[in-house]
Order: sequence, then C-alpha cells, then structure tokens
Amino acid sequence: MIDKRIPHTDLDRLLDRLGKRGAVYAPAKDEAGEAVLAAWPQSGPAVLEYRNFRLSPKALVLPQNQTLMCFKNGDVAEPALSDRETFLFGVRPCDARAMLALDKVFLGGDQHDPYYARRRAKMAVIALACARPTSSCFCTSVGGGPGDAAGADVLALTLDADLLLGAATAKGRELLASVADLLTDAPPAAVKEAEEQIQAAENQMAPVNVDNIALRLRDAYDSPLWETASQKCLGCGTCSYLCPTCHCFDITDDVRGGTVRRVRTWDCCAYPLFTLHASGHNPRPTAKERWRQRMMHKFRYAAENFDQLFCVGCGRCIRNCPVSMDLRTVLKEVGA
Amino acid sequence: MARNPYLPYPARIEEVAVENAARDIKTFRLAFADPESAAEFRYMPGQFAELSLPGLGEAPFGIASSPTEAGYLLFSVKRVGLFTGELHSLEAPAPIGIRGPMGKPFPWDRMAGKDLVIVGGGFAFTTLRAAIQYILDPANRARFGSLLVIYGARTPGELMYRKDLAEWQARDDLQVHLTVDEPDADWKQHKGVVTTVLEGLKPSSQNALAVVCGPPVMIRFALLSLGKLRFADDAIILSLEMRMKCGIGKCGRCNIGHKYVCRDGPVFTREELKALPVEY
Amino acid sequence: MSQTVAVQESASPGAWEPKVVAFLCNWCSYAGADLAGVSRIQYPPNVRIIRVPCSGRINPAFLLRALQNGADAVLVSGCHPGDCHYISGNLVARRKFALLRDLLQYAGIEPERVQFTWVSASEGGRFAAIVEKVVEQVRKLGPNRKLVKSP
Amino acid sequence: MIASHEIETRLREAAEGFLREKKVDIFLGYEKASFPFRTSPLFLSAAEKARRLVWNPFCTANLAVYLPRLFKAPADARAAKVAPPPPTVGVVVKGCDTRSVIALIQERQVPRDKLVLVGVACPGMMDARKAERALGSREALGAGEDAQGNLRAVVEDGTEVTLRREDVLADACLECRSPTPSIHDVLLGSPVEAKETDAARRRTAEFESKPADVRWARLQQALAKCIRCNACRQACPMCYCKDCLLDQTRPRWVGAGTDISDVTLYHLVRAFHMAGRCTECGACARACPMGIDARLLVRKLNLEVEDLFGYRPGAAVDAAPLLSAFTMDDPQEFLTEP
Repeated sequence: MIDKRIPHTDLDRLLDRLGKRGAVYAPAKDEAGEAVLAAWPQSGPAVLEYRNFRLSPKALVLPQNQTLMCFKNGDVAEPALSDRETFLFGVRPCDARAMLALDKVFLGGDQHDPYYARRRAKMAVIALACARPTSSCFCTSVGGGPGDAAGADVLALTLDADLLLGAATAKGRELLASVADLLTDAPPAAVKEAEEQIQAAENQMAPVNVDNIALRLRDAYDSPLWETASQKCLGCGTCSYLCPTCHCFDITDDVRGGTVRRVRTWDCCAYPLFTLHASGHNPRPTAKERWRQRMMHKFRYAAENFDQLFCVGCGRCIRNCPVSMDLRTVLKEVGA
Repeated sequence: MARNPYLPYPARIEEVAVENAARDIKTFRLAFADPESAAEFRYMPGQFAELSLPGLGEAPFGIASSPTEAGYLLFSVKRVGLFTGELHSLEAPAPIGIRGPMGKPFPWDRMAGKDLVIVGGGFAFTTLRAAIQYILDPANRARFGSLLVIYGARTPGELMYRKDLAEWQARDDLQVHLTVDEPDADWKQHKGVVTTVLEGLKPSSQNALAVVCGPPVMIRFALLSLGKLRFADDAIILSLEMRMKCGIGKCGRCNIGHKYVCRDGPVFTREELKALPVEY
Repeated sequence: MSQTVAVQESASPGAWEPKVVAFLCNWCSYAGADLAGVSRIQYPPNVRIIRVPCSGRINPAFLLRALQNGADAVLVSGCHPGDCHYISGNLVARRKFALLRDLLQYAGIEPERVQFTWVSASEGGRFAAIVEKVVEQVRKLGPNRKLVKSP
Repeated sequence: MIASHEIETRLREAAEGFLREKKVDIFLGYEKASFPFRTSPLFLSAAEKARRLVWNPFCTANLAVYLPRLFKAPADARAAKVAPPPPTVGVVVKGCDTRSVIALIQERQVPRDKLVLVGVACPGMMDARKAERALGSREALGAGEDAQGNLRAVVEDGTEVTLRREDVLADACLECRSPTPSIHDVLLGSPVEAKETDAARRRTAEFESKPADVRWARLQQALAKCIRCNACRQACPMCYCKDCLLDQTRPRWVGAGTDISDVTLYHLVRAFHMAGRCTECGACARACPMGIDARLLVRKLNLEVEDLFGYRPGAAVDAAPLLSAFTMDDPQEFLTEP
C-alpha cells in the first residue's frame, strides 16, 4: 500500500541511512553508461531513469561463486555466514518476484540451503515500479506486473520529483519506520496518479498466452517443435546466467596450494556436460532435449512442483540471446 | 540448528576389497570418524550417499550395506573417471567424507508381507545386496514372504559379493540363481541372460513385488519378462542413476520431468516412471 | 635424474626466491640438464623440471597453469631444429611459441616470464647458462603477481 | 551499391530454387527477429517458406557456426552404420563468413562439395548493441536504412532517428579487409572493394603503446565483467571441438567460476586457440552479453600471424592451417640465448 513520499533529492539520505545498518545496492551508471545495481554510495546520486539492469540481482542471494567449505590439513571449515543486512534499492518488480521462485527451491523442501537462507533472511528489497516497460517485457502475462509488490518488502515508484513508497511486508514496514523522519504522507491524489501510471504501463505490454501452459507443454513433450526451435541454439549460457530465476548450480573443488575450496558455481542446462554421466551416457544428448528441458523446467515442472512459473517476464533471455531466440514464440506455438 | 546439508560426515576407509576379475570394482568399507556422525546417519537399503574427497569433489553411490550390518557402510565403486580413479588408489585408513543418506529407499512398508523377486545385473547389484542383507536379518526375515534372487553378469569373474552369494546359496530361506553370459570351465550354474532364468523360474506375481537394478538393456528386457509374468506396474520397483551434484533437489540436473532422482528417487515404481518423460 | 630437481624451498623464511618451471623435452633438453648435473656445472637451484616427450607436446595451457599456480616464470626447451626425435615436433611448436609469447606480452605479462630455447643432449653448459640467465631476469622482475590465483 | 531489398528478393529466389530442385537439403539464412536491429538464423528445408528469408544490415550472425555440427562425424562405427548421408547445405555467406567456411574446409570439418555458398558482397553490418546504446533510453520499434546506408530507427514516441553509418557499423566490419566472398557458388550484390584498412592495426597499436602493467590492468578490468557464459566460444565457427579444453575436468585446466585468474586463463586459452584460425567475423564480441571486446587478444594474434608468417586465416582453401605446418626458417629470434 503506497502511502509515503520522499523527494528525489532526499533519496541519497535514505540510502545513506540504510548504509549505516548494512550493505546497500542502488542503481548507478557504469562506464558504458548502462544502468547497473551497484554498491552504495556511488560518485553521484542514485539513478532513477533506467529500464532494467542487464544482470539480475540473483547473484546477491546466489553468488556465481560461493565457497561452501574449505579443507585444509584434514580439517573442514565452513565459511562464516555474514550477519550484515543487505538493502536492494531499485530492483524491478519482475526481479523481486523472481526471488520468490528462488525461495521455493532453496528454502522449500526438506533441506534448507543455509548459504542462501542466510543471505535471504538478511535482505530487504525495495522494488521500483516500472513506468516504461520494454518491448521484451511480459511480466503481466506470467503473474506479475510493473507495479507488483510480490517478493518486495517495499514498493516504490517515481512520480515527478518524488518517490512514493509503501510497505509490502512486515520487514518493509520496519524499514520505512526506521526512516520515518525522512518521509511524509503521500497525498491521495499522488497515490491515484501513481496507480494510473502503473495501469498505463500494464496496458503497454503485449500479452503472451501462457494459459494452461503446463498442460500444453506436457502434451507437446514429443512435438517436432523442439527440434526446430532448438536448431539455432548455440548452447551458450547467456539465457540462464542472465535469468533471474535460473538457479542450477555445479559444485567443484578448487585446489589452491594446500587449501581445497568446495565451490558452488552457476551451471546451465544448455551445456552438454550438465547431465553427462561418468559412463558417457547423456540423458539429454542434444540441443533439442536441453532446450526442451529449459522450457519445461520454467513453465511446467516448476508449475507442477511449486505452483509457480519460473519465468517473470523480464525478457533478458530474449534481448541478449546471441541468435535472437525468443521463448515467447515457443510459448505461443506450443499446443496452438 | 539443522545440519548444513552440504557438509560431509568425516569417515575413514577401513577395508578395501577387489570385487571382480577385471579389478575395476572395489568395495570400500567405511566407518564414521565419530559416534555422533554414525548415529545421525540413519538409512534404509535403496538410499545412496555422496562420497567426498577434498580436491576431487563428490560422487553419488548406492549404499551396499544394510543398516543391520552395524558399525560400517559399504560402497562398491567402479573405476570410470577422475573421482573413482582416485578413490581406487586409496587404502585404509584414508580419510573420506560421506554426505547423506540421500533419496528414498526401497518401499519397505509395501514390501512387508510380500514375496520378493530381486533381479540384478552386473555392477548395479549394490543396493540389492543391501536389500537382501536387510531382509535376511533374523529380526526382519519373518516380515517378508519368499525371496528369489536372480543375479547375472557377463562372466563369473564379474559377479560381485562372491562370499555373500555363497552364504546365501547355502541358506534355505531364499533362492539365489546366478547366471553368466560367458561361463568358464568351472561354471556350473545358469548360462544366459537373467530374463531367461526369470522366465524359466516363473515366479508368481500374486502378492509379490519385483525389484530390478541393472544396465539399461537388462532393465528393458526384465520389464518385458515381468510383464509376461503379470507383475503389475506398481509391483515393479526400479532404481535409477543420474548425474548429481547437490543430492538434495536444488542443483537442478537430475530431474526426470518434475521429479528429482536425488530427492524423489532413485527408487521408482514402473508405474511412477511411466508417468514421467523417458529422459534417463 | 639431475640434481636440479632437488630444489630447496628458499633459504631463509620469507625471502623470495624465483620459481621457474622448466618443461624439457625428453630427448635433448632433459638429457642436457642431466649432463649439466653429472658434469657438476653450477647453476641456480630455482628451476623445477617437468619432462615432456617433445616440445611439440607443450600445450600453452601447461604454461598458463604453471603461472596461475604461482610459478614466477616458465621455460620451455626442445631439440635444436633438425634434431627432433620426432622429426618436426619442435618446428611445429616453434610457431606456437612465437605466437604465445607475443600474446602474453600483449596481455601485459612480462616476456621474461615465458621463455623458450633449444638445448641439445650435449649442451649441459648451455642449459646451465640459460637457467642462470632466466633466473637472473626473473629475480630482477620480482615475484609473478599476474594470473596467480590468490589463495 | 545494390539495395538490401533487391538482394533479399534474389536471395529468396535462389534459396527457393535450390530447395525446390533438391540441390540442397537445408538452406541457412536469416529471418526477422523480435527486435528491429536484429535478425535470427533460419534453417530452411521447405522451398515454400523461402519468403521468410530476409536480407538487411542486421544479418550479423556468422552462419558457418552451424556447419560443423551438420557434418559431424558419427560417434563410433555403430553410429556410422545408421547415420544418414551428410546433407547438402546451402548457406548465405558474407566476406567474413566465407573465410570461416574456408578455414573449416582447411581443417576438414566441412566438405566443399556438400556446400552451396550463396555469397553476398557485404557493405558492412550494423551492430545492434551500438545502435541500442546510441538511442539511450529510447527503444526502437522499427528500423531501416537510408540511401547513404545510415540507420533510420523509429522510436517509441513515433519520432524517427538517424544514426550515422560509421557510428553503428560493427567493429569487425570497420576492420574488414575482404568484404566480398572469395569463394561462392552464387554471388549477390556487386563486389565491394577490398579495403586495405589498418583499423585493426591502429586499435592494437593503441593498446600496445601502454606499459605492460597498464595493459594488464585494462585486460583485468574488461574481463572482470565476464560471467563465463561461453557465448564467445559458442558463437565462434572455429570452436567446434567436441571436448573443449576449457570444459575438461580430467584435469580441470580452468576453474569453473568467475575468479579473475580463471576468467583470464579462459580468455587467454580461447584467444590462443584462435591463432591462425580467427577469420575476424566478430561473432564472439557481438555474442558477449556483457559487452566485452572478446576480440582484444585475438586481434593482436591475427596481426602477428600475418606479420610473422604472412598468413591470413580463411584466405585459401588449399593452404595448410598455420599451426599444423612449418618452414625451416620460421622466425625464432624470440628464443632465449645464453
């Protein structure tokens, strides 16, 4: 519920205040002029005009390299898990929503993932609503929206020279209370205008039909579609590594001098080695099976296991595929 | 606080035995380094564990011992890659890590009171050995009906657990049929594939369950034979292999459809598998 | 096996000594190093020798891995042109080495850290002189900090 | 200069003819993508679908990358028995793509007699990323080119923006010295003059003029962005190895993660494996989702290859690949002497 207001000019003070409590990440421009989520404070004020970051913020909960344990002289040492709070400001609603998907994997089931759990528990997300979705955005089709607060603790949106804020969780209420002196009540007219702005953004987005997608995919398991759809796939990991919900990982041992680190690194279902048995057998031997797996995992298996699609419609995979593959085409064609 | 599921229990190798004539399968008897770890590691036959060697990583293996064999764990490992190659070079009392137990065991509740047919081939006999030892334990034997074991290998030298097999064949509370594709001069038992023996013995499917582990070809033909013998799909129990890393359903590579072999398997009934894509 | 293999881990603790990993071909350069040893020719004990079948066997990844694992320099030596036990292994390798050296230099790795030479089985003295030169150059450069994987 | 749409028409006719007359089993070209500055590779096997083919200044992909897998040898004798005969493949090639095809023929990865090369004299392709960056926060909804070859884009609010050709041409095209396919079965468009440009040399010299430590620092800064997605490798037609050294685990030459040392090793090894083989198409750099100039190191190697050995990758079908040949008087001034 959006009910608070802070002028843009005071945003830095808010971020500085959070910086006293822990690590803060906020939007900045990199040397190429592209928006990135970077550690605060930065050389200038936080950037508020951007579409989305090229990299999703998942690395902050699931780092691309994470030491699980160290072996030295016969002893095992677990790395100390940080107690430091982390505040993410400016994450887009799609990426905030993706955290909920990751939660299902790493916090659900019989076994919690302690490394993920700690980072997640210490994290507060201030999502920034989108006023200008891109042509590859389709969050509204997969359950989200440009003003969706799912996965966020606070939802913010920019309106003229102000930032409007509202808490979405207890953690978010606590966060806003801690900076209450910087905030004023948002006038109802501004809130209304904000809601209209979100509505306008929603209307801009071209819908993608994911009705019954799990069922449609189940029936299309043996469809020739997979062969043709995957033909041009190069087998790189761009789509997975940029995806905010892709979470598959590898565990390898890294030997440096007398120390062995057992390291978790991102992995990707497009790689042939992902499922290769030591015997040489590979249950997913070609791009066809691997690409099908990617689609099935996101739109069918995740729905079956977690009752949630593992796609938030951020469009990164579409925008960054070196051969311009577009999963929306497959979603449209499957079972059509 | 819950134990970190990525952290192996410390253990050491107590004994290494060569299992086959080709000398590429060894059985490792492992003991936990401390009683607390041993007490925490509670498992049932059919489950597996990740063995861990610092610097080489981890690899999953079915547990070849039964919990009734107290004080140690057995793992039979074929030398195929980097990890297993290094493991094969180790001797007692080398330290090793054990992470687990993982996955679902054989459906022991359902197996109670049933006649059991166990069909195994080659190297994939490890968890079947665990199951047989478990059933034969004096405290358990009365809970199960008849026990028929059919175990085949390419040559007599490739049959694993020779001592156990001899002991079982000397008992009268189970039937053990051994068969090889290529007998040597001393071989006096069956010749041919396990399915021939199975179809020859014609075990009844009434109130019976079949447990099948082996190479893919054997499984395919064993399923055909069991079908002929009218074993229903939910009366046939299989165990799958898959490349694994985390072992706890997170890392995302061992799935068949929406099931993770590490967490929802490795034991599946044929009925369960029929509902899944054939991607294994 | 030549005496050079027995390298002392630096004299006084904390004092840095160059570590040079030398990849020597089995037929010429390794024998040359051996001859240096049996002839009791003095040369710096900073070199660790890895014997390879032929300089043509050298994969650039060997050298990069050595640097990554903390070698201060790598030295590759094969038979003189025309002397290769496999006729032309060293000649094929020569092109690779020329390019690899240029690549690493371009990337900003000092050229003294990646060196190539030919040493025949009879050139014990030449081997010792080359090791002396390489170690001297690396000593001047100081420890390798590029590409080394931090612990 | 012949306009793109004329070439497009002739390309469709050619592809349709080849497919209808069964002169090719598969035709590789480009189709429309979801974004105006891009195209997507198209695998055609039906003549009636030839109208999906497009030709415009965004046909950047090097389609030679798909050839080795189409002609991949069966894994073993058993597979060979049941393997279908190799297909005949028609493929659209620009100057750089042709060099890749030649290099693949040199390395016996693809058979010339199974290829129908539809060459297009290439005026240079636009780099989608450069164009997107030039538009800043505005997104293009449509694109085309004007008579001078400048890029015209329609952005969200309906206004038209002109981007100067020189500003959006792909880096590899700015450095290209042989834009017209040197071998082909059909040539579309009038041959484009081979420009003896020294753009690559100037870029390399600029980097080289810096002290070693600065070069290293700049390399590390560029590679710090790398996410190890392998896109640079996968997009490269010359990276066809069945087991890439960078993936090997016995032993593992390069660590799996994004430790800067491992990332550097990855890029050094990848660059070195391109020595004498890189045909300068720029696919690696364009594929990089992080905007790393993946050609930084390879560009230098190619100049060395030319200066030391007088060799240009992908120039001649019958030339021996550079690193599988030698001469007695190859340069060896770099050797250490006592």
